[in-house]
Amino acid sequence: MKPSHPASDPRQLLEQMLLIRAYEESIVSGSAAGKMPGTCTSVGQEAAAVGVVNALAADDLILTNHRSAGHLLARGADPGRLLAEVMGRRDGYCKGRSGSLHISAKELGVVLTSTIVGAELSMAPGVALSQTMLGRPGIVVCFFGDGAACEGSFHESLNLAALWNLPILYVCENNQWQAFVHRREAMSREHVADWAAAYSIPARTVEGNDVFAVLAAAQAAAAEVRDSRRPYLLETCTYRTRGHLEPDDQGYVDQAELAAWLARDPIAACRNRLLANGSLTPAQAAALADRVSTRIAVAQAFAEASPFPAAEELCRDVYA
Amino acid sequence: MKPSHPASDPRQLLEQMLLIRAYEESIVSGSAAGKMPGTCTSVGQEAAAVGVVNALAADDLILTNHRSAGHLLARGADPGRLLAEVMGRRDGYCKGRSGSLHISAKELGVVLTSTIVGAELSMAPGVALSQTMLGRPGIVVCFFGDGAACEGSFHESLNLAALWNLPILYVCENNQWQAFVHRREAMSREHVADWAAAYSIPARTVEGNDVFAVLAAAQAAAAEVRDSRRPYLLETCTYRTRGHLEPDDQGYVDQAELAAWLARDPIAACRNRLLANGSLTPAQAAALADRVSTRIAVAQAFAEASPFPAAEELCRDVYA
Amino acid sequence: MPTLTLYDAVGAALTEEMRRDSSVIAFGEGIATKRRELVDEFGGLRVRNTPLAEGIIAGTAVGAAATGLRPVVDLLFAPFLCYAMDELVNSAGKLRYMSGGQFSFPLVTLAMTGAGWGVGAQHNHNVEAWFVHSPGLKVVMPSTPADAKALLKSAIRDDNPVLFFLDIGLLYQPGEVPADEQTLPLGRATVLRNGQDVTLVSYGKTVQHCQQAAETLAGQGIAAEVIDLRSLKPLDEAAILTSVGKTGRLVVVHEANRLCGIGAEIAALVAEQAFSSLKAPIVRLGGPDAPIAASYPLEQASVPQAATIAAAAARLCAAQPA
Amino acid sequence: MPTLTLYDAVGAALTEEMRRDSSVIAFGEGIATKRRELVDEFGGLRVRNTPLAEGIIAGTAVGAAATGLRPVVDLLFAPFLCYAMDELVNSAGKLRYMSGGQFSFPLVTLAMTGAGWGVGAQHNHNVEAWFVHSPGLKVVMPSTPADAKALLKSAIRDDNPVLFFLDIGLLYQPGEVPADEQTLPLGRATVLRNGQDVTLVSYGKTVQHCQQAAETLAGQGIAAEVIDLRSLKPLDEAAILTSVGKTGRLVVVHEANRLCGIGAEIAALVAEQAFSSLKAPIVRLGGPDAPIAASYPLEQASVPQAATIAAAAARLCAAQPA
Ligand SMILES: Cc1ncc(C[n+]2csc(CCOP(=O)(O)OP(=O)(O)O)c2C)c(N)n1
Ligand SMILES: Cc1ncc(C[n+]2csc(CCOP(=O)(O)OP(=O)(O)O)c2C)c(N)n1
Ligand SMILES: [Mg+2]
Ligand SMILES: [Mg+2]
Repeated sequence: MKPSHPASDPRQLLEQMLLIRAYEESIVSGSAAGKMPGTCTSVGQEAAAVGVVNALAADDLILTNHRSAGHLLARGADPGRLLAEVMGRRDGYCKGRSGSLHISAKELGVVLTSTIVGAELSMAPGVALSQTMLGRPGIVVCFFGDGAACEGSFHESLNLAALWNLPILYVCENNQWQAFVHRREAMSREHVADWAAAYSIPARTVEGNDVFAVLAAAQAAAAEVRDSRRPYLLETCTYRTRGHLEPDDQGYVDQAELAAWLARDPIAACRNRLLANGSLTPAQAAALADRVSTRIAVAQAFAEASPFPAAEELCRDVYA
Repeated sequence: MKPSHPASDPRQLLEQMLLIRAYEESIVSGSAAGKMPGTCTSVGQEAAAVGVVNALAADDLILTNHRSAGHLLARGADPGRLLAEVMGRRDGYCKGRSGSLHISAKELGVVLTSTIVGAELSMAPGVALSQTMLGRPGIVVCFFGDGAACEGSFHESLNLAALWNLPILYVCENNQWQAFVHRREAMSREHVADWAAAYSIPARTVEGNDVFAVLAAAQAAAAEVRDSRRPYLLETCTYRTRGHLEPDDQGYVDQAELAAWLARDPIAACRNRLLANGSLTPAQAAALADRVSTRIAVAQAFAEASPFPAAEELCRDVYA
Repeated sequence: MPTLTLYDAVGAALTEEMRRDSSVIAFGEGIATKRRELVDEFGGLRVRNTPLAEGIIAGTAVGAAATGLRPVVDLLFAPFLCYAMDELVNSAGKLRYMSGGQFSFPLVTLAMTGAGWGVGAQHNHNVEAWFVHSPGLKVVMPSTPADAKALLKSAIRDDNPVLFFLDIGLLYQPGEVPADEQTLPLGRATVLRNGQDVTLVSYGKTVQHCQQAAETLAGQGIAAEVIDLRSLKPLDEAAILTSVGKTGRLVVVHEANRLCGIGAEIAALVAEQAFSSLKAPIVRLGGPDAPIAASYPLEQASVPQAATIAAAAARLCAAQPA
Repeated sequence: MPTLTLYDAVGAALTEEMRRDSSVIAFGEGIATKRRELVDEFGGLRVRNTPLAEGIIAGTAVGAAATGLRPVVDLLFAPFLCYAMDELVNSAGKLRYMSGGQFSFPLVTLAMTGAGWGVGAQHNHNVEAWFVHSPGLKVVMPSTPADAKALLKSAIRDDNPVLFFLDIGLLYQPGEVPADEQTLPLGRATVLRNGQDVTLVSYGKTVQHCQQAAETLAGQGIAAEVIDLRSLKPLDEAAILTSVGKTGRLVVVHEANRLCGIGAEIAALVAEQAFSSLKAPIVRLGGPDAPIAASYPLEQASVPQAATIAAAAARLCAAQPA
C-alpha cells in the first residue's frame, strides 16, 4: 500500500474525517465491550489531521505520536491493519508488537512513531538530515502535541532545525490538553507558535476544526518548507473532545469549554458547509456515511480474524 | 564563613576581579607545572561574575557550574579552601571530592553546583520553590552559559519558572564559546535573551566586560525579581579569553576575535576608569595587586599543606 | 482491616505523610487531577500539576529537596524516567557525596512498570536495576498494597532519593492494609513462606507467581521458601544468604531483563558469599533481552509464570547435590 | 606496525569507514573542531559540530539511522548519556522491535568513561551495564588501540545501535595498530593469557591490571587465564564458560559499581551454566556503590588494582575445592 493521493475533492476530505471518526468510535465501543484495549482517540481533531496530511506529497515523511489514527488514515492506511495492530494481532502494521500507541507504517511514509511524548521532535531532525544529505525531495512533517512542546526536546529540535536548515514542517496539534492537565496549567504562553520566533522559525496558528483552513495553511507551509528547505511551525488549534485514554469519564473537564468545542465539531462544520454550498447532496452524504461504516465493519472483521503472534515472536526483530 | 557584604566601593570590585584573575592564573601555572589539574578558568569574564554577585543580598542563593571561581570568590569564598578543593585535598569546600568542576559552598549560599551543563537550570526552580514555600526572602540566581541555554533544560526551566512565579534571576554568561564550539555554530539566534520572550520573561543583555554596567543591570534585575517574585533573564556578553580547559592551545580560535576581546579586558577597563576619574591612585592600585598576590600565595600554601582525604572517605557521605 | 488497591494505598501514604509533615509536597503530570482529594486537603500549592517535562519535574524535586522540602514526584511510567536520568542519577544521586555531604535529597520518585496492560515497551520497561547500579539512590518495589503504603511512608521520611516502582499489574488488585500509621524499614525483605528445599527470591508481581509455584511444589513434596525483597537497594543480603544457607538452592525471579538485572546481582552475591552452601546451580528467571510487545499473549509470555518457576525449582531439587 | 593512541585509533577507524561508505557521518559537541582532519577530508556536512544538547544529538542520530545514514555521534563523557537515554533506550533500542522490524538503527555512540583524570563523578561514571540491561543495544569497550580501531569499524558497519565506551585512562596510551583495514567481530572475547588455575575476566582499563596480577600469580605458581571481553553485549558466553570449565575458579574485574554490573551478569551466568565446574566461590571486584571522587588517591582507590586482583585469585586457589 502506498500513500493515497492528496484529496482534491472536498467530499474526499469529509469522507476521510468520517472514516477517522468511525474508526475511533469502533475502538471506543470495542473497548467498552472489553474486546479492545483503550486508546488515545483523536475524536474532535479530525480536521487538523486531514487538512495537513492532504497537503503533503507522496515522498514526504511523517512522524507522529500516540494520537495518530487521523494521520495514518488520512495517509491511506488500511483500517483493518490498524485495528489488528490495536488488538495486538499478527496482521497489524507492526505485527501486533506496537499496539495502538506507536504505529509506524513505513510504506506510507509514516516513520518512527513513538509514544514517548517529545521523541517525535527529537527524531525529526535526523529524518530531515537524511532527506537532505541523500538528496531526497520529500520534506518531513512532525506532528506533536502542546504537551510535547513543553519537553526540552522541543527547544533542542527547533534550534537544530533552524541552524542546520532542515526541511521540517512542525505541526503542533494544540488540543488544549496534555493528558489530565489543561494546557493553561502547563504553558507560559497561549500558543506554541509563540515559541517559534525564538528560533527565527516562521510560524502560524490556524483554526484547527476547519478542514479547509487547515488544508490551505498546510499547503502554504509545506510549500515554504519545500522551497526554503528550512523549518516552519504550524499550530492547529483544536480540542480533544473525548478523554485522554479510553475509558475516561472526563470528570476533570470544564463542561462549558467542552460544550463550546463540541459545538464546533469539525465534521459537522464541513458537512454543513458542503451541503450549504451544494457540493454535497443529502443522498451523497448518506452514501459516504454508509461507505465508511462498511469499511469499518470489514476492517473489524479482518482484525478479529487475525491471529495473535506466535510465542516465537517474543525475541524476533530485536536486533538487525 | 558567611557571604561577604556586597562591595560598595568601586575599588573593592576591582580587587575582587584582581583576586579572581590571580587565582585563575595560579591554577594555570600550577597546572602547567603539573602540580594541579587543569580547570575551566573564567579569565576574561571577571566583570560578569563580580558585577552580578555584588548585586545580591546575603540570603540569596546561587547556583553555578564548572566555570565558577568568579562567583565563589566574589561571594567571599576562601581561595585557600578553593585551591585545596581543586587539588583534591581534605580542606577543600567539598572535602576534595568535587575537584574544580562542582564546588558548592552552602555556607556562602552557593548551592548544588554541577558540571552537567544544563543541570543548574534544572535544579534552580526547586531551590526557588523552597524559598517561596518556606517563606524565605532570598531570590535564586542561576548562572549558566550560552551552551547550557541550548540544552532542553533551559526551555523546561524557564517555562516552569514563568508558570509558577518563581523568583529566579537567570544569568547567562554568554562567553561566545561552548567548549570547542563557537556560539554561532550552536545557536539559532545571537542572544540567549532573545529566547526569554517566548516565556514572557523579561530579559536584558548587558556589556559583560564593564563591571559597573553589569552591577547596575544586576541590581535592577534582582530588584525586579525580589519585587515581582517572578523570573528575569540577564545576559552578560563577554568572552572566554583562555581555552575551555587548561591546557588548551586555542588553535581553533579566530585570532582577530580573540584580540578584539582581549583589548576589552574587564580588569584593565575598570582600573583605567578608576585611575582616570581619580577614585584610585597608582599607589593604591599597586597595593591592591600586592594584597591579592599575598592572599593567593597564602592560599596556595594552605592548599598544598592540606592532606589528601583518607581511604576511609571512599564511601562516606554517599547516603544520608 | 480495610481493603485498598495499591493505587489507593499510595494515596493513603501520601495523605498521612502530608498531614504529618508540612514540608512534604507532591507534583507531576496530572497528580493534582487524578488525586484531587490531595488538592482538596492540602491545597494547590502543595499538590501541583506540571508541564509535560520529566526532566524539570525531577530537577525541581532535586533542588527543592536540597533546600528544605520533601517532594514526591509522579513520573508516570518507568520508561519516562529516561528523560529524568540526569536529574536523578547525576544530581540527586551524586551531589551529596560530591559536595562533601553538604546536601541531602529527601525525595521520592514514583513510576509504574511491568506487564498487565498491553501498553508496549515504551510504557512497560523494568529499569529498576539501573538505579541499583547508580550510587546514592534507594530503590523500592512493593508487591502488596499494605507494603506499598508502609514503604512509601518510610521512603518519604528517608533523607535519600528513593525510586519507588509500582507494578502496573498489581495496581488495582485489592489487599488488606492496616488502618494505623505503620511504616516498614527500607532494606528489609520478608519471608512469605518457610521451606528448606529451595529458595525463591522475587519482588513485585512475580512474588505471587513464586507463591503459586511454592504451592505446586508443596504438592510434589518440595518445601520452597519464598522471599519478597521489597527493597532492591538497600538489599537485604542477610535474608537471602540465610535462606540459601538453609536450602542450598536458589531461583531468582523477576520481570526485568535478566542481563545485569537484580537476579544477576543476587546470583552473584550468593555465588560469592554462600558458595559452600550451594547444592545446585543458581537459576535466574527473568525477562528476555527484548522490548516488551503490546500484544497481550507476547506480553504475558515475557513474564516468568508460576509453572515455569515451579518446574525450574523442581529440576534443581531433583539434581544431585554438587 | 604503526603506533597509535586509542584516541587516534578512533580517528583512524572513522577515517577509513567514512572513506568506504559515504553514508557514514559524524557529529557532536566539538568533533569538527577536535578532529579537524575529518572535516578537511570529508567536508563540513559529513562532520559537524552541534549545539550543546545530547538529547537532540542522539535523537538526530536515531532519525538519520532509520532513514539511510550511518551516524557516529560523540557524546563526550558517559554521564552525559543521561541526557540521551530516551533517544538511545526508548527509540534506538526499541523502535525496531516495536515497529515489527520496519527500521534498523545503524548508529554508534562514543562516550568516555573511567578513572584517570580526577574529573569527578559527573564525568567519570561507568554506566555500560545500563545498556546491556536495555534491549536492542550493543555495547563495546576496548582495552587497546588496535581493538578500538577494529571494533569501531565493525560497530560502524553493524546495523544495530552500538554504545562504544572509551576508557579515559587508556585514551592516550600508545599501542601498536595494524595498518590494514582489519575489523573484529562484535561479541568475541579474547584470551590474553592461558592458564588452568583461575580465570580473570575483565574489560577496559582493568584488563591490564589483570595481566599484571597474572604475572604476580605466575611467580606464586598459579596459572591465571586472562580474558578481555571487548564486547559486553553480545557477550562471549562461550569463552567465559570454556575457561571456567577448565579452571573452576573465576574472578571478574571491572571499574563500574559492582551492584548489577557486568560482573554480576558474568557471575550469574557461571553460577547457572558452569556450576559443576566451580571449585571455589566466584569473586567480583568492582567499584563501590559510591560516586567517584575527583581527589586522585580516592579515585584510584575506587579501581580494582593488580595487587587486589592477585590476592583475591590467590585466596581462591588456596581454598579447598568445594
Ligand atoms: C515522556 C512522556 N511523558 C508522559 C507520557 C504520558 N502521556 C502520554 S500522552 C500524554 C499527553 C500528551 O499531550 P500532548 O503532547 O498535548 O498530546 P495529546 O495527547 O494532547 O495529543 C502524556 C502525558 C508519555 N507518553 N511520554
Ligand atoms: C551535559 C554536558 N554536556 C557536555 C559537557 C562538557 N562540557 C563542559 S563545559 C562545556 C561547554 C559549556 O558551554 P557554556 O554552557 O557556554 O559554558 P562555558 O563553558 O562557556 O562557561 C561542555 C560542552 C558537560 N559538562 N555536560
Ligand atoms: Mg495536547
Ligand atoms: Mg559559553
